[in-house]
Amino acid sequence: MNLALLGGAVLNGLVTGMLYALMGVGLSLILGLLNIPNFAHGVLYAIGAYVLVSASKAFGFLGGAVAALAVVAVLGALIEWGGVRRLYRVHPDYILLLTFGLSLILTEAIILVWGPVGITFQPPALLAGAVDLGVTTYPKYRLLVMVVTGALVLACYLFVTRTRWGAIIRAGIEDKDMAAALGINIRRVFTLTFAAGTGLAGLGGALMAPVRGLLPTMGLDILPFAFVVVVLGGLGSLPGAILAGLLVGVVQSLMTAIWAPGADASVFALMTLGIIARPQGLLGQR
Amino acid sequence: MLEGRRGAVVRVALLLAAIVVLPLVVRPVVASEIWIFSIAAMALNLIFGYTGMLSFGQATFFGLAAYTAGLLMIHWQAPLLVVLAAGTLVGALAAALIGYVCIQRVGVYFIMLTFGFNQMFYFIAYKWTSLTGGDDGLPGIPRPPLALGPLGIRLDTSVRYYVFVAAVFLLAFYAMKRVVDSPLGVIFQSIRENPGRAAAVGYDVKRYKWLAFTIAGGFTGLAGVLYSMMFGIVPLESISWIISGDIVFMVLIGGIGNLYGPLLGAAAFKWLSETVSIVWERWPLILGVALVLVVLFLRGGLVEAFARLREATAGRGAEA
Amino acid sequence: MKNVSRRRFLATTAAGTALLRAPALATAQAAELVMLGIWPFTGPFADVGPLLDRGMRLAIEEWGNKVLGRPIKYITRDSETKASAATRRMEEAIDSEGVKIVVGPWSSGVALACTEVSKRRKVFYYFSGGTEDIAGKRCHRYAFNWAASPYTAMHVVIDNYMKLNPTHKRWYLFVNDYAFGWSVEKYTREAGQRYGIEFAADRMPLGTREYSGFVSKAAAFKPDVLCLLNAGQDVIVSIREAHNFGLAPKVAIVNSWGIGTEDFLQLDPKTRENLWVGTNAYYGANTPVAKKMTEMYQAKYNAPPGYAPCAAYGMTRLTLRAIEKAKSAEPADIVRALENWETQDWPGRVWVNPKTHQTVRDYFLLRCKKSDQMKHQFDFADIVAVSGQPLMPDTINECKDIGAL
Amino acid sequence: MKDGGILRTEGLTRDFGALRAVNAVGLEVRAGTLHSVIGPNGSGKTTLFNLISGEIPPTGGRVWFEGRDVTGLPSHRLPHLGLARCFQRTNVFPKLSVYENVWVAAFSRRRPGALGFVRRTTEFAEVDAEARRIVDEVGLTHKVAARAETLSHGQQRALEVGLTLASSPRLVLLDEPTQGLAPEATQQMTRLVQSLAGRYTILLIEHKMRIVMSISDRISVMAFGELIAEGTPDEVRENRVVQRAYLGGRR
Repeated sequence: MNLALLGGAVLNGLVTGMLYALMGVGLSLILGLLNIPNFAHGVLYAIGAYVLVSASKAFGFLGGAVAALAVVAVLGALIEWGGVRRLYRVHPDYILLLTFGLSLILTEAIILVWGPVGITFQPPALLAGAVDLGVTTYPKYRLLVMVVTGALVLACYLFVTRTRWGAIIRAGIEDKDMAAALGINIRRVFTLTFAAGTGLAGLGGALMAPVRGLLPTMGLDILPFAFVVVVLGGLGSLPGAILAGLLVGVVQSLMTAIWAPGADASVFALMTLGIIARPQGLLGQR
Repeated sequence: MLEGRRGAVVRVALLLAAIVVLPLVVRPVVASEIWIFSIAAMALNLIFGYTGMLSFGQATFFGLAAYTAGLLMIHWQAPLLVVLAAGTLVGALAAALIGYVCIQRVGVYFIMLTFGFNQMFYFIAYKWTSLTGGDDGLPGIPRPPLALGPLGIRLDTSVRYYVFVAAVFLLAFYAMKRVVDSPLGVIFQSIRENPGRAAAVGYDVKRYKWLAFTIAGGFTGLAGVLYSMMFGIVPLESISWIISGDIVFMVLIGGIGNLYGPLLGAAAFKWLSETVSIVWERWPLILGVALVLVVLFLRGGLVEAFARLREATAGRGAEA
Repeated sequence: MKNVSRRRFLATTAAGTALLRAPALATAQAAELVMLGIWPFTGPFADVGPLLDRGMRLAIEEWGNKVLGRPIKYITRDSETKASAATRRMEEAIDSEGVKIVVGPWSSGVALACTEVSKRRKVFYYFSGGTEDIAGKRCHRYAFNWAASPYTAMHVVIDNYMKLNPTHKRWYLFVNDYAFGWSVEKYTREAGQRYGIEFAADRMPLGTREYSGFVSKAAAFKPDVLCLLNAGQDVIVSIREAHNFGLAPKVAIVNSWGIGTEDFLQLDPKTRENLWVGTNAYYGANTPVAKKMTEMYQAKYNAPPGYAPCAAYGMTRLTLRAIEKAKSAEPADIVRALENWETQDWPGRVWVNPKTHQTVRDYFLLRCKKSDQMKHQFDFADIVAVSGQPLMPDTINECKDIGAL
Repeated sequence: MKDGGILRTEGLTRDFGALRAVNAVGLEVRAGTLHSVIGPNGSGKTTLFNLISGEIPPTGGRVWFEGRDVTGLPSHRLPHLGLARCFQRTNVFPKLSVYENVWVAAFSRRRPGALGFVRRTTEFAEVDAEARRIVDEVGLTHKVAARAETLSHGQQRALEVGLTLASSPRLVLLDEPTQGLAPEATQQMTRLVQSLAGRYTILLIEHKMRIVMSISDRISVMAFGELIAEGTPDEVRENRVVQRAYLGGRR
């Protein structure tokens, strides 16, 4: 395991880790709110990537990424407003199954709109090619993705912990009824939080489109790992999700370098051990 | 549910009628699949419908038993009944081991644990290509004859295999009915309704949850073995969480907490994937829409739909 | 407790499904010959399905949609690149459409499941793919493999590549982890022994999109050649990633079992630099059947055919000619007509080995041209070598007994 | 039973973070008696019940039941030792029928063994008889087949007591059985509790002083998590400390 390989593996781990963290933050917001995993999170990630590919034709890469965030956020708001909202008083399992049904619908919708064939998407010209970091050469676009997702994740963290809106969201997550009793329009907070969580997934998809290419079922590859991140990080804990995201990304990447067959299985072993040893997760309370 | 004698007799008669009619309505291969997945759906219903635990990892036991049966038949030419027993045992054993860990947690964590174990075994099966054939599945699985004493009944045609599967299903259905009609049935329901109170009246809730999970694992394993002999191959998909999702789907569409719900759910799901998929490749979209509608408006599934239908047609107050 | 009796509702279920069930049971007229093309319209090979469909349709149209005076009914099913879906759909087509001839599916793993069905249901089955098992360990009397044997193919690639680059002794392999990958890797290593090539390899699932980790590992090995033994979009992604990480074009890329034209269309000229491709079919082949097929295909789809359409066309054409030779469309008769048959077809001289049902034919090694050397937009590569030698020795072929009809 | 005390606690304590909900309570209940525990809201009565019944583990102190140390035993073990409790907030099986509610509680005390789970529920005649007897005793005969969630509040409180009796206990912990009941239903419930007095030892939490004073053999008074007085109804009525605790003003 020479230095170049180790360097490469860690860098790759950080890129994937940042993506998992971004997905984890979005999922954690929703999970904290509804106390169930959003099974449609993966397909919303995929829709973000496809919207980027279409929108970037007209508005360029940046415009495409913003469009991805917006479209998926609106979609998330519709899902919460149209379906999830009716189930708050019902057993949470039914909200989970609603999102599972939606993931089926949206995956097929992608195939109907964009076709079943995988699309490869080139990063914008000025970001193509690799840069020599001394230890190893590394694609410029991936470095950008790492930095951008890092900034996004930090922004989310600060928003939730430092701003008034963030406090309202955390109150809603802590105790819906109490927050409503205090006069917070809890319905609007839920819709916006759900939209923010899904929007982050859409943006994650858009940023990863040039790295991983697009396939209608690309969401299914990422969803299990996003669950691991959220559960390991601790339900509803954003810092936990960020830490767990990076941890899972690097572990998976290092395992790929050391013993590739065991890479994926090891991530789930990590989650299972995590739940048993420390149920509330690395930084969670509940 | 303690019910009157008359209702039970009618239902069993209808079930036997369905077994006879089904292969005339759909292809024998699909009819067999309906009863195979009915067993798996009944098993999940025991955990989810009766005991209140939503498991998203039943494919773990379905797949493990299918692979076990396949390997026994390919490498040691094991006879049919041995394979059925072995698959059921492996399903139950795996469920006992995994179940013991999963029941330590409740709610979201329980769901995630069952999902996590499912993914773990999926990736192990994916990578252990020498044993499971990896992505290509484990092909070349024979259908050993059914040896009843001296006479060995061959099962090579799809109709003969249907009769065999239907027979095994009936035995499994009767066994599940006995479990549900036994004190276990009402104890599991009391745990679903109110685990705290179930403990306060003297039940070790974790032990009974574990028992439900293990029993369900055995039934799911049995279904896995029957599935492995269907097409002569154990596809990797049989241990993927997609199958777990399908089984959850069947139980919900059919109607949870009721012995006949999962059968209706399995029939509806398999019929959709058979007839509609030829007409429209995007048939899973219909599944998604059906699930969303059930979750939002008809949480009792088909069973509730028919009950409402009958009430509407039978006019008000016709029944108690 | 509402004593709900369910007499009516189970009856309504049974009646309801009776109305809507699958198209009528096999009442196809005896005259009509039903041919099934089972192709991947979804899953990792979703982009190849339509191309295969074109190839088969082209051959049937060339025959005026009938053979021995009987109209041909060409139906397709989606294999979803999944063994379970393919077997269920194949069995359904046999039951409800009376299919006797099956061509496809494309993925070697799925083929191993389909060949089981064809054996059990005794239907004629033609497959084209990289796994050696169809004409090897899992051979049976009703199944044939159209593509060159991986033994021959890998020898053609390595022998001719080493002739031009004798110093390239360090090869790094990307192997898709399923039946196809295992076969081509086994014979790449076997063919490379003679030249003392040092191999290192990584296995990844078909459909992998994240190649960065593997490219970093390859770079650390300091290889002379990055040898791609993967398939579908994996080929495109790994070639691009090799360029992104600065590994290529300094290091040569050899895609030993490639599909050629369709991949070249997706890669821009810069990423085709120093790219070598071994393939079962290149439209540049100068044999009568190849030229005619390329004209027909280009006229219809204004692009030359790659390996996929040529394979579907070649298999269907050979099957139709075998039916005419046998004067019968019964699977057993087609099998006998094909066995030990030597003839001129796609891509040239073709011989069907009666003992293993392997179609022995030429295999191509191409080298991509630099963009300034290209005479026209589709002039992607030079044919470095075309050969059907060396044949796989019977001693190491695992098809010991082809079995009875 | 050492000195006639069916239940004895010593220094029983429970902290919730900084709050000491129960502070070193030493309680003794004599067999066959109806022993009430009274005290203002938040005085730790229900927490005391939860500590005794194993609902929550104590921070300190010991609990003996029939001379046996049951401190910290999980709640599902106690019914089998003869101690059963009912809850302040109705805690039944909503979707099961009244009959099934009581049946499942009655069945838990039987030692079925492995084979026991093979026979149908309808084949346990003695459990069926026991269940029907209890349903009659708590006055829900006319509602035997109704789902628990369809019962009125009063009927659910009766079912709550029924579930407790179904464990055929020797010591019954009743946590405000008359809570939230209309006067007429309170009358009924009080008569029911009195009818139990002879056959079971009862530890009762009750707010309505008129009922406590009329049916209790002994009364323990709690305030701020501590036992401040104990004695016969008359002794407690005269006790100045109790009056001050009830009439306000800190001790």
